[in-house]
Amino acid sequence: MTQPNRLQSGGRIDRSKPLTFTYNGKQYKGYQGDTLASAILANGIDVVSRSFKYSRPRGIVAAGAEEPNAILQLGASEATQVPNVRATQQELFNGLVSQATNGWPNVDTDVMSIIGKVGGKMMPPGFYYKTFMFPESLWNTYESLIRKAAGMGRSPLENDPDFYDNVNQHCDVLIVGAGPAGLAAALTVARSGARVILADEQNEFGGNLLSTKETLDGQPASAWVNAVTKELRSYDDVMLLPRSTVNGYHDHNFVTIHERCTDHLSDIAPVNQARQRLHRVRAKWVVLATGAHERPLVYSNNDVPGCMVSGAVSTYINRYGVVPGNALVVTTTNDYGYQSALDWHDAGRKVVAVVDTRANPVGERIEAARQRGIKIITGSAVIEVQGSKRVSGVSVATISADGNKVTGSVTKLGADTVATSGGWSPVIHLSSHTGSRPIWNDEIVGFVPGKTVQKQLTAGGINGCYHTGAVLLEGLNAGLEAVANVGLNAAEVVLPTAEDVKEGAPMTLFHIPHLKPTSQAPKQFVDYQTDVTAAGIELACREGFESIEHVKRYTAMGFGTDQGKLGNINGMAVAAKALNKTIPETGTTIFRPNYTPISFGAIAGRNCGALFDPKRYSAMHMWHVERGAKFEDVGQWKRPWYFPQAGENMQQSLDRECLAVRQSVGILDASTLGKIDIQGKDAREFLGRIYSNAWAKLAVGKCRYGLMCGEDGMVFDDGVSACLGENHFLMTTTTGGAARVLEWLELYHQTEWPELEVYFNTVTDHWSTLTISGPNSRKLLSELTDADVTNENFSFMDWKQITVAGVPARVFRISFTGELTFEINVQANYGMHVWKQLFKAGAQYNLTPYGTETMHILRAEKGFIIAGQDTDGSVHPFDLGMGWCVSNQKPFSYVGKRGMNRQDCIRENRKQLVGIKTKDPKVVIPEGAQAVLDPKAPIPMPMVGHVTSSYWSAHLGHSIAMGFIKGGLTKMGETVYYPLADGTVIEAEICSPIFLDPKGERQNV
Amino acid sequence: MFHIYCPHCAEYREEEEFHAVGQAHIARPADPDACSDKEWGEYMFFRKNPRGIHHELWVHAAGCRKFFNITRDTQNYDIKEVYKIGEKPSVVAE
Amino acid sequence: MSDMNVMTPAEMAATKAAVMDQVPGPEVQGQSPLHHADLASLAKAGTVLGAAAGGIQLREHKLLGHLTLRLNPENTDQLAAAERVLGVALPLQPLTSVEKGSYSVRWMSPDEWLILVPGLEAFDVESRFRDEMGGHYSLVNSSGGSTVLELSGADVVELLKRCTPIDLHPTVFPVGKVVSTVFAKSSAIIRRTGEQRFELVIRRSFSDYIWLWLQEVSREFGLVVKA
Amino acid sequence: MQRYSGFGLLKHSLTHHENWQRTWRNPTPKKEYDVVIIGGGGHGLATAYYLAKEHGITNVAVIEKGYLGGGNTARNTTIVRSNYLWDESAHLYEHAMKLWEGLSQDLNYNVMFSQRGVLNLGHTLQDMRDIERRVNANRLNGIDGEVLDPQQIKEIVPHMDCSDNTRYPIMGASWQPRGGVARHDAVAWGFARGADSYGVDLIQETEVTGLIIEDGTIVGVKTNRYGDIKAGRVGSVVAGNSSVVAKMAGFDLPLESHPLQALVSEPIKPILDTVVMSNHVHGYVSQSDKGDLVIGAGIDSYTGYGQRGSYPTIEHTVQAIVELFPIFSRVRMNRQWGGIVDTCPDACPIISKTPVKNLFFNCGWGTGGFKATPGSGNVFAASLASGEMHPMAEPFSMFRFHDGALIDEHGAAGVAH
Repeated sequence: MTQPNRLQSGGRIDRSKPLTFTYNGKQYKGYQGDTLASAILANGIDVVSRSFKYSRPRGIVAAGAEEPNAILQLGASEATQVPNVRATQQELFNGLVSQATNGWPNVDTDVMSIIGKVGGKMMPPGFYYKTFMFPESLWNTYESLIRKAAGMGRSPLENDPDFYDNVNQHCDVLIVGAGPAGLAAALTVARSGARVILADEQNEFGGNLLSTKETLDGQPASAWVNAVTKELRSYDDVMLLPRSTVNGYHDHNFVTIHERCTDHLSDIAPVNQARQRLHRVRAKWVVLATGAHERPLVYSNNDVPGCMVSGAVSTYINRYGVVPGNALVVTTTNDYGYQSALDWHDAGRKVVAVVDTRANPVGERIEAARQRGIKIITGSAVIEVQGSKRVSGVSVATISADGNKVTGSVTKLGADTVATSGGWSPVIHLSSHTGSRPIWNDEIVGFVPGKTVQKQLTAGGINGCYHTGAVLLEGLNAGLEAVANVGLNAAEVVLPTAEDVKEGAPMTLFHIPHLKPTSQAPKQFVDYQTDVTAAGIELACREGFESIEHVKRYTAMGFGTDQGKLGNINGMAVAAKALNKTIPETGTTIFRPNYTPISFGAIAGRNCGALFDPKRYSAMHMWHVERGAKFEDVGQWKRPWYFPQAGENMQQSLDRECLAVRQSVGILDASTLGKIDIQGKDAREFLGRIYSNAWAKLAVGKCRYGLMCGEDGMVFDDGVSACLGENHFLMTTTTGGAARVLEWLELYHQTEWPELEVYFNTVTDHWSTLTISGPNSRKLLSELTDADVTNENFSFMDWKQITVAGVPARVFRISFTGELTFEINVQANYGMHVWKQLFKAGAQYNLTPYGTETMHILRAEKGFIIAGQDTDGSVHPFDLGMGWCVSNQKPFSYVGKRGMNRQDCIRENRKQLVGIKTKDPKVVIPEGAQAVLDPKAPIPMPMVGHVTSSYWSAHLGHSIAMGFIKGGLTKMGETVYYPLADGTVIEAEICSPIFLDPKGERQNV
Repeated sequence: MFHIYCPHCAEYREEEEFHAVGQAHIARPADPDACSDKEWGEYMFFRKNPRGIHHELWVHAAGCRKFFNITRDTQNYDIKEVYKIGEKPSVVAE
Repeated sequence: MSDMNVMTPAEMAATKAAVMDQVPGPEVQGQSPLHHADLASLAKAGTVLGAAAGGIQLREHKLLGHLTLRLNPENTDQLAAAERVLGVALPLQPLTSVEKGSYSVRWMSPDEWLILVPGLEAFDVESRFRDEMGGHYSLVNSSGGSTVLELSGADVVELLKRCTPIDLHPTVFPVGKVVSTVFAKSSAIIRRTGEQRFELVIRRSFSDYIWLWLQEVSREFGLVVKA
Repeated sequence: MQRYSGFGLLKHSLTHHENWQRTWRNPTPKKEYDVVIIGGGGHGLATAYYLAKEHGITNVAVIEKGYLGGGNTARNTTIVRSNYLWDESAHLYEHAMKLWEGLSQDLNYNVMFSQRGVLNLGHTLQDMRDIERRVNANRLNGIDGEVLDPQQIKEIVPHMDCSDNTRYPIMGASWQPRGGVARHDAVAWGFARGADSYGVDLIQETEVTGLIIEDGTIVGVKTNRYGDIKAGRVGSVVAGNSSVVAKMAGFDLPLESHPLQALVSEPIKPILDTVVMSNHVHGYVSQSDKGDLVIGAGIDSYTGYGQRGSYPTIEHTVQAIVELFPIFSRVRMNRQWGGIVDTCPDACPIISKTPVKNLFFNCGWGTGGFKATPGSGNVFAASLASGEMHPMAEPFSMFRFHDGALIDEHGAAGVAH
């Protein structure tokens, strides 16, 4: 199949490398070096989308990031679908599959367009808010229709086969944009020896120089581009990033760059290659050389396929060897607009006319057009376009000198392409990401970057500087400034001589008048992608939406995937005119990251799936895995939850594990508990200040349980601390609380009590903790140690340094199950050895591994709390019935003391932790059940507390629970009710939370 | 993302290594038990929260684990200075 | 047979800080945190994970003695005592390290140093500190809590740039520099030991995660495990 | 007030929409008002609307330093739900929910309140305990709610990864069918239009630069454009800027203003019908009528008034979304932005009298203000009208931070602190 719009020669495409691609199910040809857009245009395809509100046919308007219409679905398989790809930025590759996204049954014949035509008048901005309200019940139906109509492309339904890369970069100078300004800056900075990153969204460096026939030093500009690029590549400290969009400019010169590594190669990345890379760059200085986007003029039917911005027409001709039509009309307010006519003419196709809004334009390009015999119509504008799926002609009329009204009769010209230029809008997006407000510049008719605290320089088009010679100089100067700013000496750079094209003054005009008032004229589009028209903006202003932010929100202007790159300034101009204000009075325009959209995958990088968050393992983890443990996530730790045996359900496993501990001996991997080594002569004093209970008299060799409260008196962590030496303690914390507690200790030490001589170090990972619990635990321990572990020599709440299974160990005789228990701590490198030895020796005692769930049951039988389960940040020690763990005799007002004595904390009837015994002993109350006194009370039913812990106790043969009850400690024996979601009500009695061995005899043996 | 000079490590590090802890220079009352509920509540909860120059406490959590102070403009996020615990800021709101 | 490891009550009461030889006899084999990954077999097989180029080499230095020393750097007596024990002065400049024979010392914080010694010497070194040094300080054996990975190869800087936000350019991060920083979603102490060689001290419980991470992130370079 | 309807649209289309009236006036303020409301966001405008509608107080000015609804109303992720844990907040948010239902009709302005349901996912055993606790409390408080298992979740959100293969598998969820989303801007505009129709003066682009306080009683405000404006009572409803206004009054608040970020994908065809929230992996997402995936990020740890936050926060959020919905990996993020949220230590708002007589504050909504808009305005209006706090507002006094009667809603606030 031929490419009707392809030139025989010219452009930067490689005609020796033909490529095949698919668009809407049909195969077409293009060349290496094409974008999808240039290939589509080369093949003479006009309609690439349907507008979302009116379903109007739309064609390609631009050639870069600003393109609003050519938003296609890409992907050859379900898993590789990419929605909303801008065809102007997608390089063509062999086998590319693309699809227009809107239009039913297809983009060329769209039934919805009939509704758009008929109903369009009913859909001014804000129409949603004014209708679909009645009847209320139908809103859901309306809404689903609205949703279906919106949305452009679709998400893939299968998982992404590719991976993405995040990489941290540092540099002295980051240069954004490798056009003439960026290259000149980069060369200057690189020669000084600075560390440089040069990033450009395009596949090749050169920026606008790629799209023109300009010369530098009399040679094609590409020669200079190649020479500079080559030199830059030779420096070790220069990183060149083509196909890399600087998408976000964050605080303190942190910049993100989205590099598309393989999107130009294939549908799916080659093996072991990242599809895309997100560079996280910290730059000492940033040079923004981002150029400018040409503004289209706003005239009636300016969205008909064939209407393009002038520079894009030149780009397609000069860069891609594609002339996107046969008969061109240019409508312009400035000299630059003539360039597309010159290029079109030189490509051998017909230029019907250049229509210039200025009465007496003077300039070299105009002269050049005249020399080529191109018809120039001055003081006029294209006020309307004819055609539906392609321009068929234009209406030209003379307009007043201020551009506000049509003054003469209308002439119709036949044409299939309209190139438009309303001047340029500097690409200030990045500079506004960090909160800097752009400033309007009347001279260049555009916003330029405003004041900033970032270390940022600008050069070229972003400053409204558009002549190549001047742009190069700005680049050089920005480079010199950057070099000086990073403290280096500049090396000499000689700039090439650019052609000096003399231009006349442009006219400031955005919105072309029509014979009819704006509200009645055929639609004049401001923002193509969101179907915002000049009439819509005027209507918003008429309805009182006067702030530009209101206008944008009411009309949706700028809310498309192009963030209004083409339309925002025109929209502000239309609003300003409607409000009789200037553009700067109307407001400014704020851009947010991203400059262009980037895939979620690229942001997430490798932090997906198994690597989404670390899984922390103890030294015995592999044993648990091999034993078939089910795991529970506790913080980042994977803890054995329970160890099912063949044929067991969870409850059966738990019953077995519980009974083993109560009857013989069980073992728990308690290594995940936080452990903090505390040394210094004030360690004891420090503990006394941070825990609610007393520590002054704890002897070496002893352990004690402590509660940790915030300054508000509320419990946030607990654990046992052991006195290892007079100046040496080992604190344990909850598994999830370890890091927080360590930071808490350091906070108080460093900011409040630096005079206390104490140091804290984490040893959580250093020790494996193997807890053997049960009446046979001493026998088991004795099998593996020669030490005297009798009750006389090694009593409850003692710790000893002994050897276990040949490994030096610290053993703590503490108990969380209420049984005789030894917590064996060994250096973690030997944890697995001791664990296995315990099992060898423990077979005769039916040593049973148990997990967190059994641990929870066993401690609940004893009424021990779990911080985080039985506390929620709103309970103090007395609420927990743990007044015994509070010492108000301490001389220092410990953390939490004052807080728990506030008015609300000492009132009667606070919720207090109690035991709950169901009337039917077989019934286990669900954790989280709410307690009421009168289950028949009307909704909202007064609640008096809730269940925090609840289990079936195999040992006791009935259910047990703990929970909060208002004033519960004074309500022993009273009845409460737990109404459940399924309508049942569980009746229960308030009791002591200690269901087993209230005197603690079992752990003391 | 902030780039923060750690006064102990003596170089700039990425914000990811730090935690913001809140307003700086809130001394724990010397005698908490002598505080009224109101005074204690204000110590715990009431904050300047200024729009502009703010002195705040940070910790170099993934680095040297030291707490230190930052004076920062809360509008443009410009860091005016960093200084160690016990030192006084030289940049203050007018 | 009496247990030599047991202290008498009197001994315990007199203890200021508990010091303990935590390493068992040679009959007990220790397991490094990456024991389950069986790096030795991978090294033996010469497997290249990811791209064939194999631009990254990984080696584990396991079961070393890790000691964390805390003291006030203005206490010259203590600095002198440390130098007597280690044979080299503690590095006082932030982010620097020193080596002396099989000992290496890393600045962690103005009052904190990480000392690595051969695994069997940890107790000796700790004991010598306890003998030599007076005043307020802390010394903690954390040998079981960490392991050491050595990463080297042509692409090692590129690899680390994917793991940590630290600037690794040789002008900023010369040989000998050491930082404690974030490493993926964990943390690491990173020291440059050569132009293309780095040492990571990583925490035991995160080591499997870091091992998985390193495999994943070196896919574009290729990872070779060395014995 | 011109009534809006489909018929009206048709009629106006015949005259090319040239005859639509202003949605609200642009008045020059009077010298004195019965009530001045500082802050023309959703809450302030709702306050004005209900003052006029329910209390007949129409001599009211709303003074807004920017444009109406331009603060957090314009920047949130539009989620509406009432499944809060504690009675005090549950009643307040449910009061709001009841007002949401029927709000479009009440205002004659379609706020596009879409009751598509809200899922709060649980990924750990403790998450599930908290979910059970909250749902049970909700039901007994008359708020709809259910606990779902992964299979039931899968039926509602077929494209979410509900398998066991994820780092933090989904163990269950709470489900509030009446929850959903609303069109945020329309809420501000609808209340503004309603208030204006009763004669409330909406004064935009006007900053309150000081408070006029005599003998401990507020008597007016100073403005940058219109000088002093007298007021019988003043209500401050300025969200992230509350501490700034409090400073003018000479007191501190238990608040910190933090950046809270959000982001949207490019618009895609409908794929997610409900609101999905996960505290544990730190992400929440819904799909707007325009097709954007609207994603809420976490709160930044530092204070900030810059309407932007930290990039790692965005990264974590996006990771969470890809974790929950791996198929979105190739979908693209369009835009991110930030709001300034005023957070209270207990994650509950302040609706309160202050140390200054006749000066009332409504603030501290943190990450959860949008969903409360009508309820907040309603109870605040009642309080301003009578001079005594509405019973539903009573527990939210700023003085609870003195006596300790906090209402700790961290678990339900949607963002883990």
